[in-house]
Amino acid sequence: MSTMMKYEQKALKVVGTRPLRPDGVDKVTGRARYAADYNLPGQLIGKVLRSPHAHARIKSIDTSAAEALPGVKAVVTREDFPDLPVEYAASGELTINFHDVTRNMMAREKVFYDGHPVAAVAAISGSIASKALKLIKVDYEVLPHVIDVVEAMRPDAPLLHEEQYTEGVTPKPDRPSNVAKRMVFARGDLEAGFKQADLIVEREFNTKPVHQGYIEPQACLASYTEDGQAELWTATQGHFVFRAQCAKVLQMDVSKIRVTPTEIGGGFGGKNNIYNEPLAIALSRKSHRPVKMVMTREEVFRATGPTSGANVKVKMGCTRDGRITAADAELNFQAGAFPGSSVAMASMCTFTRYDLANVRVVGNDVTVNRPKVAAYRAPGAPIAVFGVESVIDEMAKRLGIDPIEFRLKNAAREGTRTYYGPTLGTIGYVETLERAKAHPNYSAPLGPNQGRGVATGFWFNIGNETSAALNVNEDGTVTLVLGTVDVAGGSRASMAMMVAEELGIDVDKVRPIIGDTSSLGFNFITAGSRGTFASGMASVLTARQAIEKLRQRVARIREVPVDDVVWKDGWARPADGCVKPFAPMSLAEIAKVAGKTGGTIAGHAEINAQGAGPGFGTHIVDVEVDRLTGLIKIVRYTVVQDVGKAIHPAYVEGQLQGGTVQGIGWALNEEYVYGADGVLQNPGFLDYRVPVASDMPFIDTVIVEVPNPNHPYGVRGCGEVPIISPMAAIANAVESAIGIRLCEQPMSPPRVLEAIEADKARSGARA
Amino acid sequence: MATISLSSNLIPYTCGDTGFELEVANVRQLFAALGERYPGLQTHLDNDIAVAIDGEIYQDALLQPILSNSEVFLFPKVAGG
Amino acid sequence: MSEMRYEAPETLAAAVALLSGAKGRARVLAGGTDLLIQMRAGRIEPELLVDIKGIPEMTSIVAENGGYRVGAAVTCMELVEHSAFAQAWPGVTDGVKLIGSIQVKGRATVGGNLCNASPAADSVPAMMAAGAVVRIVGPDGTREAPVEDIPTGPGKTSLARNEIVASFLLPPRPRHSGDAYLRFTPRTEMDIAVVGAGVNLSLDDRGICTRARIALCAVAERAVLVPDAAAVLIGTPVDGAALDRLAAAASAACRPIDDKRGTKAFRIQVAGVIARRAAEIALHRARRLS
Amino acid sequence: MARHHVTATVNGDPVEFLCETQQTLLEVLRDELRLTGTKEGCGTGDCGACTVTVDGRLVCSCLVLGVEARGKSIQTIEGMQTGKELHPLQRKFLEHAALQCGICTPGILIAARSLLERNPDPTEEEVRYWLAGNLCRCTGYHKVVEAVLDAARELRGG
Repeated sequence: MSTMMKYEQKALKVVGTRPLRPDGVDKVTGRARYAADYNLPGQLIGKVLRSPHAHARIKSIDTSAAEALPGVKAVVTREDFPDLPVEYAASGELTINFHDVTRNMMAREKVFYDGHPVAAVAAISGSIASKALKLIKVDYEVLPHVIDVVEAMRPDAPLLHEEQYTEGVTPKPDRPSNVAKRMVFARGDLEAGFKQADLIVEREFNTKPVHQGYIEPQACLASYTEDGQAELWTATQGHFVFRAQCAKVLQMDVSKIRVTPTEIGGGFGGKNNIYNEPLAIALSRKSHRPVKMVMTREEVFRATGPTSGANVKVKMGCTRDGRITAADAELNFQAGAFPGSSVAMASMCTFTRYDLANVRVVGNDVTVNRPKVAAYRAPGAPIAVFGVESVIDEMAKRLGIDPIEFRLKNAAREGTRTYYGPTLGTIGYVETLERAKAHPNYSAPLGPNQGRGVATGFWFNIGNETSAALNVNEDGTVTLVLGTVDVAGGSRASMAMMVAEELGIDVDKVRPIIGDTSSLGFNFITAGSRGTFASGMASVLTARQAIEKLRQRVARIREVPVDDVVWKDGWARPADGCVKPFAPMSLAEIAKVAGKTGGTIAGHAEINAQGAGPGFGTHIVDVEVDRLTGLIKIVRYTVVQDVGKAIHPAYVEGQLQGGTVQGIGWALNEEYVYGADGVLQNPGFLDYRVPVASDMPFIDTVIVEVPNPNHPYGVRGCGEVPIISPMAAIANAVESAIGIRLCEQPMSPPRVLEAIEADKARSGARA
Repeated sequence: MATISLSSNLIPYTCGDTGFELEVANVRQLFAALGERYPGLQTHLDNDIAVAIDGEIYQDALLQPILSNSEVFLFPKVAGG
Repeated sequence: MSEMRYEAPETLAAAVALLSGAKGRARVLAGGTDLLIQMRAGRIEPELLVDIKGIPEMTSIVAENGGYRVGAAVTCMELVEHSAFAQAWPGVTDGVKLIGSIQVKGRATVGGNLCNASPAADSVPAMMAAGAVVRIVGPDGTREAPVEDIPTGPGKTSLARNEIVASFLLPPRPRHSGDAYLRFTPRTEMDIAVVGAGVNLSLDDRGICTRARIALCAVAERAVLVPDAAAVLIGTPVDGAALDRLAAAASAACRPIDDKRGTKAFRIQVAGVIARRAAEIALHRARRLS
Repeated sequence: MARHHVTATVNGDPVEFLCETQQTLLEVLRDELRLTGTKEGCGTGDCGACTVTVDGRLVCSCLVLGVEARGKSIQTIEGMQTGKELHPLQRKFLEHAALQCGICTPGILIAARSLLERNPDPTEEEVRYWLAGNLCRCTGYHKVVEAVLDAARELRGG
């Protein structure tokens, strides 16, 4: 059944405080166990042979020499995995198709990108496994490839999937295309809207694929035993989803796979999908030994999901006084080797911050010879928002209207109808704009070559399937077992805090752990900012169920009607005006006698959480531009975001700061660089430039709390929104600084300097 | 009868229909009726469609009640990173 | 699998003997910050590694008739932390400071930075500008060569396979001298120079430039001296006009390539900007240092 | 194959291990000595997750050969606390929520300790530049820098 809960305003003792995270000490002492830290007796090391080509047909694979190498215990290729029909399932980023999943984890007919797995080896040592990879002979028929999304959309472009006809266009096209799917979200009369406009701005934008850049490479350890059972320890954002996918691609019973989520070294959407896991299980099955597989950083960049690069066209019109009359956008997203980019979600995030009568968003999902994209924090939204917030900034500046004022004039509010259907409920967008406007950052003086930019963001946030269990231990302490992986944000702490609040006990009496797939019912991945919202609801329900049992138990022990027993501050107390007053019992006292009065007290919840509250944010950034080198320096940054309720404010600040800096990296220097041969040229942290400490200023945060009416503590979720606005905010700030509108990301020095020179040439020509 | 509206990205699968009125008690009945009327919509109903009932969004909630005066929107499911 | 030998000789003679006697491919292991990466990537599989960090004369910094002799196996951090050297050669210190993170500088050596022959090596233009001379030890004894004669192209040097760069001699300078190294990178740290410029100049008592050496990196197949850029400073007070000519000459000396780190046009243009800024710092130091 | 017999000191304890020439100190620490607190993020010295000290020098253990550790004294995250007492940096990282996923934390802590040993009163900029070799993708560095500055304050008895 689907579960929705109501917000209850009440005095809080624990929620809103800043206790230390339960996983903290292990992490500062080196004791925390990540996937690569697990080992089993007799374990082998597995390694993957990857395609050196961007696009090629596999004519043959000869593994005999590798198999003959002493120390090699198993080799697997496409032959070791069943082909799967088209079948969809929910994953991190909307739906996945098992026909494609099985081909992405191990190439079948063709390799579709540089780094595509073609074989895997398990050997007694890493060096022997590496040697064995060199002995595998793959005969390729190299095919023409296409990397760029606009080129891939051309009818004459090299075709990845001969059987792929563009979905969503009628009538069905008569020839296959790299455009896997086309979608249109429209509302009102666009033409009429543009007619009403006094000012129309139209621009085209391009962004590059960027990687989630988690510091821990994918790693897993699999042990398949002869009774057909498999155990898997892996770094995952969703062990239940990994179990389901492994079961499917290996044709195993779900019950025969037990997945333990290890401590995870960052995910950001990149660890929603299986890569080596099924290979490790297959190698273990074939070698009769446990198999450990750890990706190199190069493999992470070449073969695990970046987010889409994209081409975006935006056209908007508004009246003289700054009222938007029409908004039109086209989003062309790279899906990578297989369909399924985040373009649908991006399409729905494109204009949702505004109350618009006439809107159209066209989204195209385009396959190209790059690794299949994966989710990355607010998948797709930053790309669409970069275009729209840039155009809005230009409209405001051309009309001489303050950019925040302009947004306030058009801001979505409670009751605003979105162009994809539903009406927005209670939201805090206007509040974030007003708090930003009032922030000292917005009025601080700027130095030479400095400029200030503003941009906003929206994310739906989600709920989904969630399981949790709570056990009251014999000493009155509580163990909370969660199915939602704590990918880093500190959700374990937040869950324990909500449970402590409900039970009326100290938070350090509640020990939260993440249960493996055999300890709880199905639980969706940690994605879409659902953790604190959905897992929080489940945790609260387990506590409330336990409280019910505690009241009943005390009623029987004290021989009073259960209605006469109320739960308050960790004690079962007589209700006001109850017939027969009785001595209150603390949780510890009840726990002590629980065994002798009917058994231990526990609570559990298996829900499909509904009622997620949308999140909105407003960013202010000051930049300084070196006109002679094109270098952009982030001078000051302020993030204002409505999170509903900050259960643990320090961890909310951490999400806002971390997400924002990822967005800054996207804006400034991060990008995949491919050669003409379709081979990735920068698969490492030296040339894939994520921000370093000395690149960043402090990131000021302003937490706005407009409670989500559908959560007992008003939680909305906060992880996705912060990455959405930096690209646009920085581009807008650069425009303020040097009067040049940058429409290409990243805004790396060569691109900025080129734009400055082009501008000089233009103004020179004008003069 | 409940008022049913489809987000425009679904129109290719409904022969151009954008909305209609329907007597259904819950989402499961709604999806069944739609699947019957628009076979092309079935995969999407099975996998990637969310509903908004009187302003509240539901994903994977087949048993969610729909009232006779409910306003219902169908649009793509969302997830995230 | 072929076995990789590791030797840690304690004298240069022993090291040279090991290199000469190697059956297969032998490599000198100094800081290893480039070598280990090449080995890991399978780009090279040496039969012998000769770790030279145990050789005293290669790991010491000593004053030598008014100048400094810096062992080739001195780590970047050791050199950066040598306050007297940093006083005398702030520009060389600038360059060495920029070689990777603190962690990398804890291992990387000045000799390694030269012999790895990366066109973008940060310490090399600074050393060239400083007029540093390296002492090379081989089977036939010892020879000296100016730093600019060592790198010949990406990963290539003029050294024989059994020769070792033992040390650098930084000569004494007249009063009113200053040097500086500046590079351009997209990030503040952890980057490879897209363009780098080393400038070393001396002024007379009236502030007129009497000597200048300017070198650039990452703008050609190897770090290069740019005499034309130096010449335009001589006889001038290093004023705006002279600095404009220097910038132009620096840009003109570039023969860069387009690669993942930058475009030709960008490198050519920014080379002038960076050379000019480096010269301004060197000038400031020359006026300050006596 | 013949392996090198190496004796060294790790976190004050004498250790012995066998390693192949190409085995890095990181591999030795993790696979031979089972000290898995030191992490591998890139294997090329670009992320700093494998940061340790060798004879007091901050290094990336992925860029040091195990055989080079012969006779050296190595400090890893496992040796940072004293008995049950966390190092002030470890405590401040907890108090300031300066870690999220934690994979970069051991390296950052070792690097930060080495900074404060050399410079007890660093500026924000000095902290940021010293830690530039330690990538963190979760925190945006804000709380990390705050924690290091606060730990420095406490260590100075401020």
